[in-house]
Amino acid sequence: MIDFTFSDRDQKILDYVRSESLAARKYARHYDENEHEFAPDELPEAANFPGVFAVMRKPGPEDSGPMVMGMLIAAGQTWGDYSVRVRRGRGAGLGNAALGASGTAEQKAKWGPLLLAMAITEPGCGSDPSLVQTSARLDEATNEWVVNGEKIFVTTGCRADGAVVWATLDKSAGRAGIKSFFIPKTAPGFIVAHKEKKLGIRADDTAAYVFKDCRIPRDHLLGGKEEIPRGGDSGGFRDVMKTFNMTRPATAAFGLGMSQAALDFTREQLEAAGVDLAYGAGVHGKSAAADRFQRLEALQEAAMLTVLNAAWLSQNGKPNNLEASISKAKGGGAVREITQGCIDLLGPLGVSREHLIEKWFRDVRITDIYEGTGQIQRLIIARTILDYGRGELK
Amino acid sequence: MIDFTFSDRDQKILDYVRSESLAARKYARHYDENEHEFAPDELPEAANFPGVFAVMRKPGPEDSGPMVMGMLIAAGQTWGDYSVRVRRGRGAGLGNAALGASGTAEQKAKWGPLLLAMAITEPGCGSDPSLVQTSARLDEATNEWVVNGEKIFVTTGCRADGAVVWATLDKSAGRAGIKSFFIPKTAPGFIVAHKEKKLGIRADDTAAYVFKDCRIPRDHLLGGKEEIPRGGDSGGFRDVMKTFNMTRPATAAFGLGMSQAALDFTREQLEAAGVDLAYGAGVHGKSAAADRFQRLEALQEAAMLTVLNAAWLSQNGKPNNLEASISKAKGGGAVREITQGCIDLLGPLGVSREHLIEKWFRDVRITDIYEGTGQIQRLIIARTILDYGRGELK
Amino acid sequence: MISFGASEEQELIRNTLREFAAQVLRPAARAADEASELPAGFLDQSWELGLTATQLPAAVGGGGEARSPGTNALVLEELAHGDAALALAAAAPSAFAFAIADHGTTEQQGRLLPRYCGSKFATGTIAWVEPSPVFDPLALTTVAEAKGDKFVLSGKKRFVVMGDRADELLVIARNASAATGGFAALDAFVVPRGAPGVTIGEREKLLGLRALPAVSLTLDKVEVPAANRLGGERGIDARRLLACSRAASGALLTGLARAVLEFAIPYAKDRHAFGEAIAQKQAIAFNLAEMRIETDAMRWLVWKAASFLEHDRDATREAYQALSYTAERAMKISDDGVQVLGGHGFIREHPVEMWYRHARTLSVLDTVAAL
Amino acid sequence: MISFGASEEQELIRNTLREFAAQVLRPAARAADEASELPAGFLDQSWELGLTATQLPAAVGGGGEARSPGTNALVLEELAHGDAALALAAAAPSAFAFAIADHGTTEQQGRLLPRYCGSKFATGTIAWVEPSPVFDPLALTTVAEAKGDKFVLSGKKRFVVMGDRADELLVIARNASAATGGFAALDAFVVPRGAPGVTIGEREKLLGLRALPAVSLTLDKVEVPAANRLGGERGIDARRLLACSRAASGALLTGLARAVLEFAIPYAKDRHAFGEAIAQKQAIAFNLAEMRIETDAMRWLVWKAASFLEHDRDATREAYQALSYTAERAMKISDDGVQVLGGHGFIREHPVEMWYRHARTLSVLDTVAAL
Repeated sequence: MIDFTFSDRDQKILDYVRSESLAARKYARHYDENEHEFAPDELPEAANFPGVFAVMRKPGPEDSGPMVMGMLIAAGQTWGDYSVRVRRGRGAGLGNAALGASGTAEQKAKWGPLLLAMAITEPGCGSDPSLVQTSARLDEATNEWVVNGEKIFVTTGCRADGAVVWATLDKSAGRAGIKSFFIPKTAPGFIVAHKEKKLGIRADDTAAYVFKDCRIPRDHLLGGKEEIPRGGDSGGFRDVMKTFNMTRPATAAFGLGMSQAALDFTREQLEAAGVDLAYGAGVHGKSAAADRFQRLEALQEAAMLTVLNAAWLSQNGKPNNLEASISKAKGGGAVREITQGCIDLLGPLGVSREHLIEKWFRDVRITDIYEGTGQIQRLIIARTILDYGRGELK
Repeated sequence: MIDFTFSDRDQKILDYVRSESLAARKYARHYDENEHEFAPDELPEAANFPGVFAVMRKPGPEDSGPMVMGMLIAAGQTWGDYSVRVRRGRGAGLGNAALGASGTAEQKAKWGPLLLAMAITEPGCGSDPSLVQTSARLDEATNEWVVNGEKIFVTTGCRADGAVVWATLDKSAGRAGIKSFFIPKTAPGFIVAHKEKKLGIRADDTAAYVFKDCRIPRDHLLGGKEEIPRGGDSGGFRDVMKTFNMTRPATAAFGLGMSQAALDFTREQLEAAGVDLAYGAGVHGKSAAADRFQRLEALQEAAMLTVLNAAWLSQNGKPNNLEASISKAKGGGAVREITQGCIDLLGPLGVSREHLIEKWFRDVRITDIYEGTGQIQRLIIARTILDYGRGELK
Repeated sequence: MISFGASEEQELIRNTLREFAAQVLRPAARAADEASELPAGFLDQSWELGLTATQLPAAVGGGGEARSPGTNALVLEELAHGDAALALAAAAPSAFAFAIADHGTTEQQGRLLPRYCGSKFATGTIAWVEPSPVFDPLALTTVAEAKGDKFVLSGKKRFVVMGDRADELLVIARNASAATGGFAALDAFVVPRGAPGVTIGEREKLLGLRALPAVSLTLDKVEVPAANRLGGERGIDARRLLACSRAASGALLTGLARAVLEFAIPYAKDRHAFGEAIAQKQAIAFNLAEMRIETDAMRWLVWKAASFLEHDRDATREAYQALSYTAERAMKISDDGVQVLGGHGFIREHPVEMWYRHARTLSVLDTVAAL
Repeated sequence: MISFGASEEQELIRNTLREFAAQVLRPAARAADEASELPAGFLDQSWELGLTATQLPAAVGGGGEARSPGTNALVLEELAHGDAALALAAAAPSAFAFAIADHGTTEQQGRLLPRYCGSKFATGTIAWVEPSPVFDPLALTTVAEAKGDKFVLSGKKRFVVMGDRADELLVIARNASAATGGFAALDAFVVPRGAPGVTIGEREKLLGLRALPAVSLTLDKVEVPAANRLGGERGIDARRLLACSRAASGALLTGLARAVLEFAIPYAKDRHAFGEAIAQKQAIAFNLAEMRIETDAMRWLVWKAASFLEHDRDATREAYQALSYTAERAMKISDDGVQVLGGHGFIREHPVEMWYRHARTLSVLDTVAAL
């Protein structure tokens, strides 16, 4: 049955997450201005926050499902800050998602507890996997993979215990040659080159890696399939796509948590200044500020609903590849427009670093870029609705 | 010297054009609702309007130049109505422009006085000339061209004395095979199939032609060059491009005359209802209506200025191919947004046929379609700024 | 609980309506628009769907199914996917009857609703829009003054859908005795079309939705018994009434936008230029992707408002968002649809130019439907 | 007469500035932004261009060239093409001096302007912006009360550009004795930075334009002689002052947008994905075309406002259009610029993320420059 209301458990959870996020928000500016530092795994406030599932009853049939709640919680957390958490969950890296999607049972058991980053992008290739230059060569003598190459934009790359790395067994094979490997930081030849200096999410840990004759045991190939399939994509590539299927709505939710924070701050400021933001009247019953603000709120709502739809589908075991891309494309664009618009309404105060809104404006900008840019998402959407293959729509 | 003010001659001319257009506007609704009729070449009011150049002194150095004034006058005329004129100028067809651009001196002298339509588009081809199916075969015996094919969207096609028609001498030669021919209505096998039924500019005369073994003398090929150049475009194609160089800013001006009419009507209505549309205050000193209206006015201004720039360049013998496309692309998009936005502000009254604004909304929609769609213009602009050829950017 | 899942019964209804839209509305739409007339027999045909009666209380002879704005959102989207003008005509009885069901006293329901449960087509209409360039549904010039056990209504209305044949008009007016303005001042009165002082004006000529009969209306000191004040002493929940209309318009606009998208996709795949299908150009393909993204977003906003209404929650905010968002996007999508077709989008051989007019017309008439 | 033709002299100036921007501003911009400091010696270097003195009257030692907002539009576009933060710093003396030249009495010009014709860098500043989430330049809380032959100023200002080093502040305030509000109520007073009651607050920390020194300012019953009321009895032409600032911001935003476009073009041609340069994808190519279209439109709107100012015509409307349009488009263009670069647009190795911050910052500070 179509329903867009929260059960009181849903509501309690979201309220709890907000209070926790609010506590974390106090530290947001510090770690933005001091980007070389890392926020601690536990803030002093952690003691006051036992964690949401410690305080909540088990979900019942009247409560929203886990994937939908996952998106709402994700947005609730970035509403506090993108990077700083009262208590940082371990094993929350994108690499863990990849491991979950394509590792063997044994590999999952062994490496699951670690914090794993995901290393895909290279200086020379944006979103085109066929350009991956990082190579993995099997050394029959030692039964090891020898990895060479460079990776950039590795999220949580500095703090991670290791990374799931895309490397090709045979450049001539294009996508088909690409496999995912687990490489621990301890592996010889694994060099963390530097932490990237960014527009936003500065507290976040985004690293550049270099692999120089980096050696790992043969069983570190995720899934274990060494052969290169004739034609079509390799397991490695498909698996990562699987991962993206889970992460696209999540990244949109991250961004929308911050744009929601911008909207809440803007409403607060405008209402305090006496601007009437009440709904009901048509355009001729409104001030310019109310009109602009309400359009931004509708956009936020629209984008968040596409995220929840993508989550709800996978929660119900329905295919959601199209909807995952829709939510990512919609969210990525919406957060840009919303944070830009809020600052426009606040004027000079909006661009002062005495408030966090200028930071949210910077932080959300990554949303439409990582995990597949808005352009890539539109390619996926267009190919799906036009029933086109990669060759027909480039 | 950079100057955006009008001399008083400029102003007098524009005022005169407006008064003439206002007289024509009285008939706009009738010919919209009765699309099978044609507005007469002279309205009863013609007697009161001797014509702008009859009443104006010769231009001096302090006055705006002819091409710039031409654009302003064009917009001033469609401000009254797209199709109805107090006195319809003869020889104002697009075909006349083509003749002027590519005809021989003799051809210009002979056919210049006629009203010539321009027949390019075919049912199967939009803006892609290489798909032109209409063929011209030389009958050595009679020294005649034999033309076969169909043309649609022929502006002033019913009233014209003849048309400049694109036909190919050799389909296998692609663009290079395309030539322009003058075909008089009197030619055997020239069939005016029907008048198109359209969204807007219904009073306008847009025809569909059929050529069935249509025979014309050999000297009816514009420019007279019968050979097909090896590689590259044919004269015919280049000549038409020349024509477009003159017509793109003009078509944008036609549209902007109507969007200006929509803005003027909207301002009138809103001010009568007590909405303050004064400039000066920032967003927080405005109502939603004023804010939205002023954005539309700025858009109108911006688009019109790109038109004047394109005209000013050619007036000063400077290349304006890029700027012509910029004005067409900008104008085509602006008039859609402006007329849509005005109706949004007027609400229910805006969609009633008791006012002309709903007609302007329909009429302007052609602007971004004919004379090369907005997409085509963007291709031209992109190729120019990227220094790409047709092969590099498709 | 957040759920995007329509019930099995809703799926059934949606499929029925989808078929009805494809086989009855779509084929008749163009001719109806050119003739500015409803297709003969259309109202009776759509009446047989029982859209209104099903959700009216058993006590008045209805199907007794729960009022479901959610279901109605599905219904309106599908109808508008066929044609928005005909959809509004088919939905007119519900607009009136559901308003009575939601806000009327038991007496009023017993008196007014049975006609809508019968086998013969019947319709009333809601008269809300007024002739002003700055019309706002909360600031009405039509006034109702209490006079003994009567109310006296005076004012002008415009775009009264089906007003040429509706037997009863639900006139929205400002209660002269109301202390404050806004929602609290709004009242609704059931006015028989024949009541002295009621003048049904001429047929409205519109940009789009030409097939839909709509008239202007003048109320000159029209006296109605206090019993005709909807909701009696309590009056109406104006927030809900407005939210129902706005969400309904949102559903119609969503269906209209989806129609454009689903027409543009095969056209763009079939149409060739410069050596390939125009759908293979990123500019066109991304445009279609954008339409797909937005029709989803539009639908979810409408569903959210409907869900709030279904839970008897205040949906003022949600319905406003649904309407303003769907209005803007439907306008853009139909506009882009014309552009995808190019010259063919401008001629009346294809439905796209009509949808462009429908979108602009529908999105400024925000109080003519209800769900 | 409508003319888009810059004079030969203007072309000369434009080329000089273009070179200066490319060789001095652009190379220093990133380091200055990261350090939140102006490059050492930058102000003296830019002073040598003589941007201010040239257009000041010969009577006060200036170059005696006619005040030309048109020329200044060219100048500001080129400077911002180098870097908007440094451009504002370089333009600060003009903002103050031109205001005195446009609105000051002969006595005031003689007293205040000679410093701006010397060989040593000197600057004043305009203090207009106030700390309010609903700041409107026409509705000021800073008040000036006449008291004998003095005026008493009280209020708070924000984002006073170069306020950390300006010797004179031109404080815009509401004249307490003004009958009406709006433009008519605005007055400008020359306040020495040392005047009792003036507190220069701390350095503003901004989203963008970080290299540009800006401070907050408190005026606590600051007494200034009536002689410091700009324009004397007559006061100022507030419409012109505001129009000059808005047009100036528009010129800066145009230069910034052009910088994005000209950076994005070679990048997109050089960067490859899926077998071709990303510039060969229509989605990217059309985006670049859009940027090109809009930078033209932006410039013409600014030029029109400048031309009106040059003819001493009221340019309130034109300047408002120039600012609102350029602000919206510069924001979009810099945003799209980041998108064209993808991940590389998000890191500080490339200037695009800085331009994105500059655009957002500059476009909400609409009264800090002048032309």
